Amino acid sequence: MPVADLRTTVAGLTFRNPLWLASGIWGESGNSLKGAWEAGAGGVVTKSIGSDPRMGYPNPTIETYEKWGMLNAMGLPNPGIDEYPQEIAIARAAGAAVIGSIFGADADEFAHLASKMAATGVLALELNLSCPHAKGLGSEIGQDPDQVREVVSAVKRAVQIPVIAKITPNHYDVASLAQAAESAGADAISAINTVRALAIDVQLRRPVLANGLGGLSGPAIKPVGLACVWQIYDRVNIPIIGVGGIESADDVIEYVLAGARAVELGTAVAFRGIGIFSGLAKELSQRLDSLKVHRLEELVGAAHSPVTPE
Amino acid sequence: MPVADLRTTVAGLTFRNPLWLASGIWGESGNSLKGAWEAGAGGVVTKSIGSDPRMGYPNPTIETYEKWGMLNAMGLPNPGIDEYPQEIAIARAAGAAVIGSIFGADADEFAHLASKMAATGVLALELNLSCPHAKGLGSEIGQDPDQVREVVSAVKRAVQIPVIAKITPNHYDVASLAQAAESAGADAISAINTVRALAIDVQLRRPVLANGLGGLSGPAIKPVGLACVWQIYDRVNIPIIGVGGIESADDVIEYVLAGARAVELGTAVAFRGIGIFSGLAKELSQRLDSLKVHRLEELVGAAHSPVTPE
Amino acid sequence: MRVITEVSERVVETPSTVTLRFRYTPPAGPGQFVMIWIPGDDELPMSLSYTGEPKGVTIKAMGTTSRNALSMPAGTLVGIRGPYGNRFDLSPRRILVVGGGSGTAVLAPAAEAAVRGGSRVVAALGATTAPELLFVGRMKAISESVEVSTDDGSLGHHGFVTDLSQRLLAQQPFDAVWTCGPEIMMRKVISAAKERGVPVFCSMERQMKCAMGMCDACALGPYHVCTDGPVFPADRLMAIPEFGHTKRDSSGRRVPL
Amino acid sequence: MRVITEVSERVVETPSTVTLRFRYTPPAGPGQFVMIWIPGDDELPMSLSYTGEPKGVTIKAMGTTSRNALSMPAGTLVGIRGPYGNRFDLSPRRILVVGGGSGTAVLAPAAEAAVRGGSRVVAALGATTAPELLFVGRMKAISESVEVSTDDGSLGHHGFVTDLSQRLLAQQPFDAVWTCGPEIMMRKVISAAKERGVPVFCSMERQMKCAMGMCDACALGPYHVCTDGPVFPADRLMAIPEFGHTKRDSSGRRVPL
Ligand SMILES: Cc1cc2nc3c(=O)[nH]c(=O)nc-3n(C[C@H](O)[C@H](O)[C@H](O)COP(=O)(O)OP(=O)(O)OC[C@H]3O[C@@H](n4cnc5c(N)ncnc54)[C@H](O)[C@@H]3O)c2cc1C
Ligand SMILES: Cc1cc2nc3c(=O)[nH]c(=O)nc-3n(C[C@H](O)[C@H](O)[C@H](O)COP(=O)(O)OP(=O)(O)OC[C@H]3O[C@@H](n4cnc5c(N)ncnc54)[C@H](O)[C@@H]3O)c2cc1C
Ligand SMILES: Cc1cc2nc3c(=O)[nH]c(=O)nc-3n(C[C@H](O)[C@H](O)[C@H](O)COP(=O)(O)O)c2cc1C
Ligand SMILES: Cc1cc2nc3c(=O)[nH]c(=O)nc-3n(C[C@H](O)[C@H](O)[C@H](O)COP(=O)(O)O)c2cc1C
Ligand code: FES
Ligand code: FES
Repeated sequence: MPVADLRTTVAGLTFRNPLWLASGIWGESGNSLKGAWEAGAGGVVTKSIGSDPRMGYPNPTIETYEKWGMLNAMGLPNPGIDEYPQEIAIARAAGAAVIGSIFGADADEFAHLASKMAATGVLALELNLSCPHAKGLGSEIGQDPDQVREVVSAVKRAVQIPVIAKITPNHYDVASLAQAAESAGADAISAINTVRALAIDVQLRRPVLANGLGGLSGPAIKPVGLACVWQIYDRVNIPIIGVGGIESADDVIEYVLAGARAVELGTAVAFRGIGIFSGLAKELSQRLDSLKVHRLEELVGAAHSPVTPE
Repeated sequence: MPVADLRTTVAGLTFRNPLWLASGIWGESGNSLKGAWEAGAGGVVTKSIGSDPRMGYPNPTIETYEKWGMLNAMGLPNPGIDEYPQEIAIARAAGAAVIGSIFGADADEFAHLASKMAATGVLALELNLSCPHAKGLGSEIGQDPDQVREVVSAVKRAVQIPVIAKITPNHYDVASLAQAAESAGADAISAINTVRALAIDVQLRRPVLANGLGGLSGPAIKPVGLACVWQIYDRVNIPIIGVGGIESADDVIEYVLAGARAVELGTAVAFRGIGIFSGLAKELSQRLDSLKVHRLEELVGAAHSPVTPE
Repeated sequence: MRVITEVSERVVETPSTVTLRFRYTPPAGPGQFVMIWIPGDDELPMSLSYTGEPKGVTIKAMGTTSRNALSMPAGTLVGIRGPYGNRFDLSPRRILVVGGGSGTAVLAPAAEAAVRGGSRVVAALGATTAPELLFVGRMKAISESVEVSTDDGSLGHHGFVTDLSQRLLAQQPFDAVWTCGPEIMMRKVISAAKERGVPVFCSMERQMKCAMGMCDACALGPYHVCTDGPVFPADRLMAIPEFGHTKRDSSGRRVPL
Repeated sequence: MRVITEVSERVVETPSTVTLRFRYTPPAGPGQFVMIWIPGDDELPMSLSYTGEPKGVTIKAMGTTSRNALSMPAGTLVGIRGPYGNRFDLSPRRILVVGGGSGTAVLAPAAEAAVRGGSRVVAALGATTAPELLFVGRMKAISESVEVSTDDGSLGHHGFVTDLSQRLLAQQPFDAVWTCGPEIMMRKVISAAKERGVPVFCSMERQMKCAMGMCDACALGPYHVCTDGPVFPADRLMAIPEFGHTKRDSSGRRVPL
């Protein structure tokens, strides 16, 4: 019987385990959020929701690379904030720890969405400042520390619940973005969103995704996400949620050692199935037991000051 | 007998095939440059050379992820520009098409190195503006369009041979860096260098690489390199050399369709052996034959204006 | 993982329906679907109407893409990924197949496989009008009997295919009903079969994007049609309020069927 | 691909040499080496002195890291990757083994494997002084004869191990000579063997970083010691001007040996 304590506290909220469902995966409908929660996720982040219904890009919206990478350009499809409360209600009725993700074009829109999302009763907000393939949204705002500061400030003024800023990896100095968010009052940072990427079909001589550019996720970006969390941990004091390529207990621990207090799983749900949440929670406890670690939280950031054997 | 013509012209120089040896692989010694040339490379880029001998970081300097990714932080070891001419002489004596790579801390140092490197008789220079893990060098300069412009201008004033600016992917707008290089007179762009990344050992609770942060290469970054070449092609008129994760004929063609006139191979040499050059040249000709393409150059950038079947 | 392949053969099945055959070697079973990319256009989920080589899909013109597909000549390159989803359970011995419109596309290969496995099949096929009846010959070749209905009475029973299935269920014992068609039709088939205690399996359609159980586009109650389906036992569907009433559009918004 | 493993056993072989044993399961052959990471310190190439389980390396204190390794207790965690490089060809029937200093570390498991395969081994082992002679007992257990030399005359022949190998080559016929030690020593072994027409195989050392034939740190003429070696036939080495004269330091600069 594994005994290690997987509970984790982020921005004053305690989660039963550190394995959250990442935004954009199973998060468009309330039943799926509920399903991920019942499958064992420690928290569930909604699909990023905007002001109006958005169809997203036409298909093809995804491409896969064996089991080590996935490329997507969904185009932020979402039913819009006014339709969405009914979905959150379903997830909340099941007891799920729901984090509401939102995206917008400027600070005002973010603030407006934040109020509406907070009103649905979500525990916290995640601001998508990092979608790599939506014009005028996502990382076009999130790459500029000043705009990050503005958006986060506006949202903080609008809501009482904790605010998580989700950071793009497509930047020379990701920690500067996290610092901007922190200085504006963000309660936590999540990193990373997908890495800008492209696939071309050689026979058809055209990009595979309807949108052309997309975002890379899955194991291929784990080392990239780790580097971002590592750099952010060195420069901010608020908690970090690690995202990118996580699918094993060791992946989770790597992120925690780099500085994360919780992690999000995206592509692993596609490659390994929703059973990954319960499987990974068990595997994680066992691994911690074998490493003689009683509480996952003991390891947060520990790789920054390694103990060298005599 | 494959018949497709693989010759490619970059900045007025014609190469027997588009498959160059990437900087940092087999490029520290003249015999290895010669070896890569004799193994069939269309051009060989030297290790990035600086003003003084540099030992690089202690080991571990590399980590691998199956056959889809590699992480390295060599730390730019190199014998220094004054020792290096004897190595180039060996490669040139064998008839190799040598491109000299250099790195420095500022425009003056780059210009100084450029003159010395040009004096060895290399065909062209590649400016390493993109090493992701060397403090004060590489991408710390290369992430700033103004500094890119300064460095390229200074180098162009110092030498007559073509100058290739090698661009970092760790940036929100890689094309702006390429534009800066072009505006300063660069003759070509190469993209990409490695993607900033990290690996942590869970049992030892410390980064694996002695330097901590490193750079990701190999198949995992092919989609990232393609996105960079794609974006650069849309915004500059000078030729592009594609780098990142190339190991098959289709990989080469993907880069060419995205806009590259030549490509460089790095990690594939470690994962597949130096035989990759002759193997790939043959595979590439065959693939072009099967696609009914007579000259590789016909495909440069073709995916930007796809022809949709009626 | 997408394979680009040539449409090797094109068969016009009805005025609004065409079958495209192509070489695509990964093994597939009846009930499964592929994502077919029409370059320059969209990528659509399509059930395999032929699960062996060359595989095939049978496309009914509904919107822009499927209409374009209708006029696509043999030799066109398309992208295929899959097969995705689950299969019909081939173990029932006496099967009633109830196909509405192009729904027969997925039922035909399943019925053929069942018959090869020793089962007996009776089929009821419906369409708006006689020329739109799909795969009648194909079903006749393997079924004990095939009955047809048309909304306009141009052939067979004048009315709905559900009338046929209700009668057949009353006349003969069946171990299972397989159905694919409009949800309102499938709901009727289900209630008739329920009276007799015969289990029903429905092949479902929803908006699809990833087809890998990730993007949530195909959410149907607690299920994802792409990975939990497309074949569902009727009792699961009847427990979902939206079945037969609403679906989600591309934005994830609930819209009437 | 690094495996973190515990040093399961530590054997002090000479005042400056220690053997570390550890569990590391990938199959390995004599001549091959591993990269051993001493966390917080460096990662060094080390020939396997034991190629079966538990595997082992035998480390001589040269610089900081190897000196630290000398005092490393059993139970310490180390990182291992490999095995890398080529193996000794075990087919020669009569083998002369010539080990200089810690060079015997790689020759001992090769000699053992050869003898298991039915070959006969004669060994000449040299060291600076008697207590530094490595694996004399281990070689005696399998060799027809073992002769030793010390620079200070404290045991065996007073002089160099090359004197011994020259004499043995004159006295007996051999199919091959295997040698590892300082390059100047190996050059002498080679020229003596060449006179008799006996092929020599040398285990070489160069600066190593990647161990995968990529970084060029281990360049030796046209070869990479990590992938083309570490075992080289003497004629290849003799064609390289730098053999016995220069190596490259960590920067890639040529420096005297
Ligand atoms: C698992 C699965 C298997 C499928 N198998 C087949 C198949 O074998 N043959 C086939 O022809 N189609 C099949 N479909 C439906 C197909 O994928 C498309 O939805 C349909 O072809 C319309 O695409 P479109 O882009 O041309 O139409 P759109 O432009 O998207 O829509 C045009 C019109 O068609 C209507 N429409 C769209 N989709 C449907 C639908 N599924 N049912 C009823 N009306 C619809 C819309 O309401 C709209 O009015 C399947 C769908 C799924 C999910
Ligand atoms: C394929 C291969 C197999 C090897 N196998 C073994 C082995 O089985 N046992 C073993 O003890 N070592 C072996 N070595 C050598 C070992 O990897 C190190 O080079 C050595 O331990 C010194 O490391 P260091 O960091 O402690 O010394 P450093 O601090 O790097 O150097 C300290 C001093 O030692 C000298 N020195 C360093 N390396 C060597 C060398 N290779 N030969 C002679 N002098 C040297 C230097 O000139 C310097 O003066 C092998 C090397 C290679 C390439
Ligand atoms: C299909 C798909 C859709 C996504 N949609 C969103 C989104 O709406 N909002 C967001 O913040 N991130 C979105 N992401 C990014 C993920 O939340 C996550 O940051 C990224 O995929 C890296 O994690 P992974 O490697 O575990 O997938 C999406 C990712 C995928 C694969
Ligand atoms: C071990 C190693 C050393 C490298 N050294 C250099 C270098 O000195 N200068 C440089 O511009 N790029 C260097 N690179 C980057 C490569 O040239 C190339 O841009 C990158 O590895 C991506 O290509 P790949 O995926 O084919 O390896 C190095 C890469 C590796 C793996
Ligand atoms: S299509 Fe994406 S979850 Fe089903
Ligand atoms: S150690 Fe890198 S090439 Fe040999």
